[in-house]
Amino acid sequence: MDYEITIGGRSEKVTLSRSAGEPEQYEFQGAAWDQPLRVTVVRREPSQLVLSIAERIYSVRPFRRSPGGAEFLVNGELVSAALVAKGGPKAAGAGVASVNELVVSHFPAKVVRILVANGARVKAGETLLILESMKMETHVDAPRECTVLELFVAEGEMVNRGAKLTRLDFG
Amino acid sequence: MDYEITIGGRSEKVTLSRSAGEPEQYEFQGAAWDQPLRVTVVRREPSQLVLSIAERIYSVRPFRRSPGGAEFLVNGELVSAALVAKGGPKAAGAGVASVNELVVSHFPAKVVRILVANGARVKAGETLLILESMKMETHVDAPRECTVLELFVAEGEMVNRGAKLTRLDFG
Amino acid sequence: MHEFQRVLIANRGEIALRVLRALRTLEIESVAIYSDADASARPTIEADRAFRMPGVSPAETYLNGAQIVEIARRSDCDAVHPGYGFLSENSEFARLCRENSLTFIGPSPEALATSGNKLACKKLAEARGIPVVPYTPDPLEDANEAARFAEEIGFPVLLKSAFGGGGRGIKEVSSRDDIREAFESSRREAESAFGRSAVFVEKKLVRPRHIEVQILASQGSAEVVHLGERECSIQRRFQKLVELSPSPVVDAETRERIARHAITLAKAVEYSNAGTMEFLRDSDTGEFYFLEVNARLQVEHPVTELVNGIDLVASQIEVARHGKLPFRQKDVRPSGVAIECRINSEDPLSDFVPNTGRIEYLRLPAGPGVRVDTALYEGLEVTPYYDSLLAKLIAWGPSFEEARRRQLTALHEFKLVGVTTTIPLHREVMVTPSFVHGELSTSFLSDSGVLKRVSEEAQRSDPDRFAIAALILSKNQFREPTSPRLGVATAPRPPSFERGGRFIDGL
Amino acid sequence: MHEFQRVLIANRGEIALRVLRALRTLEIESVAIYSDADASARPTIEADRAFRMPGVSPAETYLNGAQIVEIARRSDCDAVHPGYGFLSENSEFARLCRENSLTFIGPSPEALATSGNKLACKKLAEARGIPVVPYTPDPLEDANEAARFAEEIGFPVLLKSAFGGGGRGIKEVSSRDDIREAFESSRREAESAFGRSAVFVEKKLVRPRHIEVQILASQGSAEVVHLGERECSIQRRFQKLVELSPSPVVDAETRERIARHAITLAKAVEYSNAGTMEFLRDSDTGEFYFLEVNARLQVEHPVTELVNGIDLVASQIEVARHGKLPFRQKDVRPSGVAIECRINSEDPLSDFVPNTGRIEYLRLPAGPGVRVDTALYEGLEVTPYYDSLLAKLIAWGPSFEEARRRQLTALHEFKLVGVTTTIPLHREVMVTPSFVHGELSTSFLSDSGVLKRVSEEAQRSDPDRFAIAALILSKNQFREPTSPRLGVATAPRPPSFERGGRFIDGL
Repeated sequence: MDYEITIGGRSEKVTLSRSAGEPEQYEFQGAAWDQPLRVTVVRREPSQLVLSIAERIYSVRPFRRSPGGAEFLVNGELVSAALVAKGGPKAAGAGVASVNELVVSHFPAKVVRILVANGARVKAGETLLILESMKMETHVDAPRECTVLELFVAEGEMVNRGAKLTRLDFG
Repeated sequence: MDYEITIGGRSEKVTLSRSAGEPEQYEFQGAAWDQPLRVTVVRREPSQLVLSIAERIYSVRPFRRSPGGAEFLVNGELVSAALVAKGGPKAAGAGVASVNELVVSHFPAKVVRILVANGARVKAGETLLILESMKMETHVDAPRECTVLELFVAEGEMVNRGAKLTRLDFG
Repeated sequence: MHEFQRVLIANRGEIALRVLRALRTLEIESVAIYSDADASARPTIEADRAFRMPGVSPAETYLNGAQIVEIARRSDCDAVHPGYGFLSENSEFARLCRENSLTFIGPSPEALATSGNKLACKKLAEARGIPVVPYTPDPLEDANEAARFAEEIGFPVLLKSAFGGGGRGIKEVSSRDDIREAFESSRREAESAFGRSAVFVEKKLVRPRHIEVQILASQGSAEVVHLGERECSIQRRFQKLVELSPSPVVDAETRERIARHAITLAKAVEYSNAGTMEFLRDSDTGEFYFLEVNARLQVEHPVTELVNGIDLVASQIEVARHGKLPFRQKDVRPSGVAIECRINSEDPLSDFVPNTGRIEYLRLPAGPGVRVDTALYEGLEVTPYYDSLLAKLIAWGPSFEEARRRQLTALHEFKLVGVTTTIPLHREVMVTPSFVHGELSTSFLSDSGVLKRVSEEAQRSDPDRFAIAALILSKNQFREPTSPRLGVATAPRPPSFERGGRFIDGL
Repeated sequence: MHEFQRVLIANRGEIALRVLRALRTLEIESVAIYSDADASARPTIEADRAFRMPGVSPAETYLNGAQIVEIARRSDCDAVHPGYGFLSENSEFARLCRENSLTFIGPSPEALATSGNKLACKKLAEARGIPVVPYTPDPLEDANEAARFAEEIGFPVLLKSAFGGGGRGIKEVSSRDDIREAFESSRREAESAFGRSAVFVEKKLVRPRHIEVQILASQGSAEVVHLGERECSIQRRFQKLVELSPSPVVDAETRERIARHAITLAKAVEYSNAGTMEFLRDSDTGEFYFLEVNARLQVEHPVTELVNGIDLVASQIEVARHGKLPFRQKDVRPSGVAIECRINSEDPLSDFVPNTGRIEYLRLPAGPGVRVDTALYEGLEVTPYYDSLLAKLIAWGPSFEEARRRQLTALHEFKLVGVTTTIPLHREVMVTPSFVHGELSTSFLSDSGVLKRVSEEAQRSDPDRFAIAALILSKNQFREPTSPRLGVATAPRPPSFERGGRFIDGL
């Protein structure tokens, strides 16, 4: 197995090898599956690849690069894939827990309440702050017991997607 | 009137002048219309301009350049516009008849029959050749009395869009 | 009784997608076939499996019955749905399916052979007292024979292919001078479209209405139900452009009468599955004349579906697998009116000449009662190899007037850039007074002056458009990629607007 | 009796487009309003005229009644359609319209004031012998009072805003410990959403079904008809996710009974125009309890439209301009079943937290019986300022099973890239055995384990996807524009594939 590929949190060891001749074809094998698959490039355009795999036809469109991999559309569905280099370290974005964790907002929102102070020790499930977006409140809770190291926002503040809210210490 | 603009075969003399201040606004006047119009740029994005004209809102999207002008989408409808430069010659593509006329295929087709020979004198409405596309025959007729100067195709031949079929002399 | 686990769709475009959706709702697997022109078409991508048919011509691909049957066998299909056109009315293909233990979703090979012979059907109808338009009872040997018969019944006449449909091979002839060229052209088109060049002459009625009855028959015509009529009078090149159901001139008594004719004919040919009996209505007498049998699903089947709340394609599959009808005549309860407009890649202002190109921008309409059957998508290349139908826009309403207004609203919402279409024509048809009053005939396009209004509308001098053009052109806001690098390495970059820069001076 | 020449649409998004379509089919001109976030929205572009409301917050824009009335007057509108949400149930706004000679397309200000007061409506219902769930008859002063009542009737209870709807301000409380925080949170949400913080306590039924009756009333309730019921039991955060009509548990006799209750209540509040009476059905006893009046068009109105073949928005406009109903009870002939799925920009796997982004790819489903109500387009920025509804997908079929299969087929066809949506959830709901058998309750999401299956599906290890990923990643076929020049001068260039080039070695 030559590569390790991660899609949607699952990693699989796979091999891909070019077959001789035309049309452009590859043989794909994965440790998780018994049978090899033949991948044929049916058509190659700048904005899409048309592939055939066991008589299923796929329109693959590029979308954007992502950490350690790429995102692309397969028949209109988004697939995020990352490559784990042979023997190398795990790619970024694989969700490895750290001791210090930065909590960011996943959406633009208004901070309606802050329920903890800097330095506070909080229990698992305790609400740290409350955001409002699209007319609904969302509670940001502590995933495990931790200490609030820093608060980056104030009550009433509007935050963008990706804005830092607080830093927690799980140590 | 500063410019002459052609859309869909109609030409109009018009003036456009920038008004002072923000938001970006223009005053438009045309010889054909009594009232001037105020054109406001509501939003400017690379892929679209949002304009307001007398409380009608237009999404304008670029499409491609055309001879002497450009094609763009106005609320999803294609508009082909050309600019006739002040005092200059009429822009190309305005459909001026010439003495020698090249007849081209407007669509990919198969030439199923050729009914005239080189040098033949034909009457208005006489069929020159017959094309087949999308399972239908299309007759290519002489628009006026003319002489067949040249035939570029043979029976049974497949032609692409824009392919030269014949050249006629109306002199 | 056969259970279908997997069905091959022997067609392309919107009808392949329509059949695919029916199979999905019946939880049956789908197998698509695709020509090289259709490798990234929607049915190809969306089917459970798809097989290549090398080449682009119909003969190499969607008319290649032997290869289609081979694919169906190889992929363990139980049945084949032929859609419309291509092999749908081909009795040899239906026979080949049967010989290979594949259920052909349509009539039997025998019923197809009879139905496809227009002259034989006319004789069957006559024998049962159903009026038919005067015609030559045998295929014509040469143009002289055609001329002789035409003079006997009086011009104008129609030259028609004895086999096949879809308007191909039909030529109108109004005088003896034109009959030779028309005869040859008709034979050529018939040969090219159906592989059979037999041609006959039929009297042309003046301004008739085209009205057809949808039927559904069980195996061997044991039970035959009708689903009311469709009026398809608005045509160009003898092909339908606008279809509606019910017809504004058909009352309950007339419907009963022509439906009875249709059912009689179906039983006469031992018809099974979905089919259509076409009639012409004489504008002077109101008399209905039987024209021909369309032994397949029709392009315009959605208007019948919307009025009856019945899925005709699913019903076809049910009949094919169980032999029986999925409903009875008393279960058919029509309600309201549906209108279909065919959106073709044709230029209504240039005699409906077809055109090809890339779909650069597409926005499909929607709303209550609105349905769009299409396989279009942005980026699709419309090729010259197959027919010019891009989409079918169907609107239902409780009344004709409500259906008409919804259709008009939807036509204004429908945006398609890249090929010239019939959309502007349909917008004008919907507001033409004779259409609004339901006064239709096969001469509608020429009689109503609608093409002139389409042309005027295209020339309309809208100040807003000139103001927008002035801004775009004078300020040179329009920018194309400066160095378009072609080839596979880069995607085409869309043009864009830029601020500043001068195209001409003065501003 | 007023003829409407021009109507202002006081809303945004899919419902503004829905009203716009109804106006077009009635040949009435439309005036849109737009916030700065909605300058290039579909209703803005498509309306006959559109007026800017500076700002993005609801308070500055779609809730700014004074400015909306000013625009309506300035543009010579005859009437205002409020859609749902925003000002649709605001009696002060309806009064302001009336004072400015504008017809408010909805109930009178007086009927709105009564209908909007949940406690008053419950009392009216009780007085007429219509069962209601136990509740505190007056708004609560503080959390202690709430706790006292909750202990009296027993936990769990719901804290609810006395005014307004849409699930905002509702908190479930299962023990005394949680009641203080819930009380404060409920008041805050109510204040933010409706400007009124009054809160009361209601007994929470165990696994009830949410069933509501659609009514249409003439001016002053002289005539009131019903259009059957909708079941909206599948909810998250007390907001509806899936709605259907008719309900699998409502038989003809029950329908008659709850419709009579609904009509009685409508007459009690002198209701006019379209409205909905909500009920809860106790799962143990089958008893129906009146819950509240929704004095507006509902989000889920399309299911009623598809089952009855009636355009509810056009009917609203007809009632507003003529005072009378456009049809009678005997004209209402329901047929078949319709199911609506709300496609929201929410992540079902993260407690339905809303998310924003740009719609990068969009393909809407279609097919027989399928309707999509949406103002989405590729390139649209989904902003955080308004609610999370992106589209409503509605499927009709002759039976529940056929409607369900069409909905499932359509959900698989629905492609949307750019924000996380509820589409994968709905796909799983449609195949969940309890849904297939019509066994629903407001606890459906937690009881059925559907979220777990959505999560498993997202993790599914499909070899084809890994094979595709291997090809794309290992061969570095994926290319982004090498020098993305940002700003207004260039359009973003889409990424593309390239042949050759190596991402890692070994191939």
